[in-house]
Amino acid sequence: MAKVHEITVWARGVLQDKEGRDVINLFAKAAQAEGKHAQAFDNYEDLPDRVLVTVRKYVRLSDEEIEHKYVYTNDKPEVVVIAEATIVKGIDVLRGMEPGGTLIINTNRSIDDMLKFIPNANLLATVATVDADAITGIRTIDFSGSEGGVDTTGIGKGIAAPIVGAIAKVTGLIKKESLAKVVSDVSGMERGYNEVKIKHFKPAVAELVSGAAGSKHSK
Amino acid sequence: MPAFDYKFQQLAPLKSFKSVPEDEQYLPGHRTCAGCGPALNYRLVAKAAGKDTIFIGPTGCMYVANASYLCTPYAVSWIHAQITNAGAVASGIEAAFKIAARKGRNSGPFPNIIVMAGDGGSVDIGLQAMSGMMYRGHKVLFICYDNESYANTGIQVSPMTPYGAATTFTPPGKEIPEGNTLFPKNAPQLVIGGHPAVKYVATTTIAHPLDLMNKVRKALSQPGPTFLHILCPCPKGWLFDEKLTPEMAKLAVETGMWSMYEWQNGTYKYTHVPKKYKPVSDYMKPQGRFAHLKPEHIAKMQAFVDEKIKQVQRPIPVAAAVPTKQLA
Amino acid sequence: MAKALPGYGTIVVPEDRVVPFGAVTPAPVGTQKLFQTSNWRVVRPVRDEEKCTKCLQCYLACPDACWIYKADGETLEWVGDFCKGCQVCIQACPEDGALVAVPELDFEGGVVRLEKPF
Amino acid sequence: MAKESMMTGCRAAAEGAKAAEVEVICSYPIRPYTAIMMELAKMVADGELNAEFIHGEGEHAQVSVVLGASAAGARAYTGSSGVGVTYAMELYSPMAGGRYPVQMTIADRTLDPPGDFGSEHTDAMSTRDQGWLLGWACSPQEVYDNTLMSYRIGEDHRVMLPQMVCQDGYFISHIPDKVILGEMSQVKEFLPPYRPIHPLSLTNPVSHGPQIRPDQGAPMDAMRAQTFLAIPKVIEEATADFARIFGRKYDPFVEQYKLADAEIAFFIMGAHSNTARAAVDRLRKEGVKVGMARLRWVRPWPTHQLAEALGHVKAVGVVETSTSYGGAMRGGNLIHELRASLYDLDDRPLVTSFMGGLGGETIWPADFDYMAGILSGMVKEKRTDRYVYWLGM
Repeated sequence: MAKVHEITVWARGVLQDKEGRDVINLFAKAAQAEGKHAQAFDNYEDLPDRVLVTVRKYVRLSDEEIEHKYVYTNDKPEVVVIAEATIVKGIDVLRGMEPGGTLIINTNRSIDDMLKFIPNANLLATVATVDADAITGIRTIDFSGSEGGVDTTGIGKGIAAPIVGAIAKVTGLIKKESLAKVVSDVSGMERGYNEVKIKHFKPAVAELVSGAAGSKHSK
Repeated sequence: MPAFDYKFQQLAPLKSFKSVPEDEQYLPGHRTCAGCGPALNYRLVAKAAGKDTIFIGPTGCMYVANASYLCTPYAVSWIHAQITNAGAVASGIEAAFKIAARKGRNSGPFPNIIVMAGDGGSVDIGLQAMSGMMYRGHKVLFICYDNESYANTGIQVSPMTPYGAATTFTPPGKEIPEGNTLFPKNAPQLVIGGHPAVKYVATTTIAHPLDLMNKVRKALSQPGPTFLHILCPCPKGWLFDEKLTPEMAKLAVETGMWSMYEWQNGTYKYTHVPKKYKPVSDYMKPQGRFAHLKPEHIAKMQAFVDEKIKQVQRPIPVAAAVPTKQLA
Repeated sequence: MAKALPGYGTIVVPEDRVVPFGAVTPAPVGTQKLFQTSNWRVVRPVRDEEKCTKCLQCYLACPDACWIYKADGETLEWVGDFCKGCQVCIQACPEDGALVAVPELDFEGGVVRLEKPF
Repeated sequence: MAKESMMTGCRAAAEGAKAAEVEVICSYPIRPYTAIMMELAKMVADGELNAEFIHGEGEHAQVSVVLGASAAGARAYTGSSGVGVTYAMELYSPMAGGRYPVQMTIADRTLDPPGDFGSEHTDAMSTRDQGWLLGWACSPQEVYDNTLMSYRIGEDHRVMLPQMVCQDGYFISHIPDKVILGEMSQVKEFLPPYRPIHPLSLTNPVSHGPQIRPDQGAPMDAMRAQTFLAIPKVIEEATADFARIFGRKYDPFVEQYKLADAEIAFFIMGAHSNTARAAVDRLRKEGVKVGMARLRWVRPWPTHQLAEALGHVKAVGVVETSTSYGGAMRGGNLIHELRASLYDLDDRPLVTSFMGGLGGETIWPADFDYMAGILSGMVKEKRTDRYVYWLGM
């Protein structure tokens, strides 16, 4: 079996549901155009999504047919993408990740600032931030692509474009050129690609996280 | 035969925010949207009703988002009903408490039995069961929390969806530019016009918490079936900023989209009537579900509201009420 | 009879997977602790005790009962474990600056960290 | 000593419900079960039965009303026939899953189209996989007895499940036969009051039926299945207790009539078993070694009891009074389950089926001669030629 890359995108319900979905769809479409096996789907348990609840969107990518394509969660994500930065504070977004993974966050805060909120950040080899909201400022809310439906408003007009550009740059799993063929906002995607900030950790970053944000109720 | 004393509760009106019962019966810890109108409604209703209450929750957002994964936010007893049958399940519960009281098994107060049904669960698929319950005169408060769509399934049109609203079953398109082409049912009039056993009907919104709670308490103090129609704006389904949930309800009243009244003994009492109504476009503009409409569609809506407003001056006459059912 | 027929076996539901009989659960007390929603929040409401007049508009506008008012001592308290950050309370507040939204990431803690979302 | 009187199955069901002191009753008219509710309405009107009698606005409402009543701690009763049974289909699984031990009497009726008021088991049989106890009576006496036994079994805390007590429309529901009603002292000894486990209450608040996640669904189903493993023992106890208190003895699961030395057998349930029994007697006089197995419970299905009762027989003819269009044998449903029950025997009988009594048609004594002929032929040829024969077609 060829390796299957699992990418999990976390977004906020309703307000970012479409943008989150756009990220996975853009990625999968671009990958398919490159002749790869790719799938993109919403986590069904997270639906119906509620305003501000966290929702998960998944991509799987492989050079061969994906054996577990009808499993509906990504249990071992190697790349985790956070469309709204606060999510890292309230959820173990790295759950299931094996050491050496990648985390990409849409935020204008610094990487070190964000790592304070991630107690198990020592799993990560790569952390990146992209300020997608500053790049486009657009969040489309539309239900047409929900429930597996056909999206009628165009894919990648809003923050999804810079986010997916950043993913391409950070992971190298797809080419920017393939994304340019499927994304509505090409320049936004390219800005995400160019402006993403990346930090590599070798060895693990355990020392950064000791004692940080582990307490549950401190105010 | 002497009437049996079932120990129905009498709930006095609340005078101010500070006299509202402090205890919550609808507790924090549920999966409703941030800024959810129906959740605020549930909380206010439960607070007003108090601990001696049983809720019947037919399927809808207020089932799925509240009673998720084997935990619920209800401090009082609650039962799920199908979206089809809340009125009937409530009837059975009321009957069980009546027979238990008659057989001396229950010595406490008679519970406030409240159905909390969405617009679909009350005046669409739930209409038959609601009507049967009201006809038979069960002592149940039936609440229609109206968020104007089947929201839980991802915003589909219901018979309470306003004209011109986009839903996932009424998407605007080239052939059908306005989305929903139909005008909604008149829920309270369905109840008032056809159910002489009903003791009290009122409308209110989540933006009028004291009014809402007092209407709940008044309804629960009646000896027979009662109905409340409560406007509960839905940030997801109506596509507005979630912090504006109460604002939307206020605007509905200020533009005449919603009127506030009570009906009892054949008489209407209107409240919160604006001195001058705002144009309906003020209400529609902040809502994404109306964003696709053209001026002619908004004019059509204004004409509908203008007609509706006329009702405020001359309510529809209805048949006389019937005596309370009293099975000794 | 010749050989024994097959039986139905026994069904053993692992202890950690047992669900309540008839899906009936006891009512929660105080709050539904199994369902803490602080991780929905992007911003949190912060109250200025000085400017607050305790008009209680916020208290009766919150869908999640996150403002607790006690007449005894006239206290008003925010329950952070359940606040989803909808800002309805801030919108309802008539006093300028008495209730403001602050990004949740500006605070170190205050959010219940969960393994999985709801 | 209790007196014998003549009454229909409907009256017997009403007498059973009255003896059980049901507390909430929900009615809606549909023939032929309607007569049960007519009888109960009069009992309530006359003050003979202290119950809430609710006129539902349809069968869906009937089942909903008794669900609510049972959830709130009352012993609840309803019934229906034909398309009324299927109209309420949505509620059968919630009722069983919520563990509400209500009782529903079914006087079987053909499903539409077009309207046909005759008896056929397809109505109740279509509900067989929803988690209810499902049993058939073959006489007004057994209707009365099953009413009490089913409440006792269903309300047992090892079970807590709703029960469908079925009788053939018209044949049982409308033809009077001898019935001995129990004394109240006997009923009280046999059937304790309903003790709900966690009813809706003000003092001990509970939530009934919150949603579950997919991973909570499998244990939920498994626990319901677990209950069905426990039911047979409860049925055996109740049937034995019933015999001790009322003096009427039933085989708990399968009535075995002259099966001990039988070569061929009819497998049947409900009203037509009475004709079958007479036919067995008559054919035996003619030298045919025939017997009859009558099924009393379809759910739980008595797999091992049937293997034991019929394992030694050479050929079995299943008399089907329900349809399973397109099913494995292209006839009814009982043959599927009977064949499955006999499959693991070393030397299993040949099994075919006869579609009879459909649409309310009578199964005549002569029909049993015809069936016996086919079964004897199978024994002689040592093979099953056809899965299904349609009587009279």
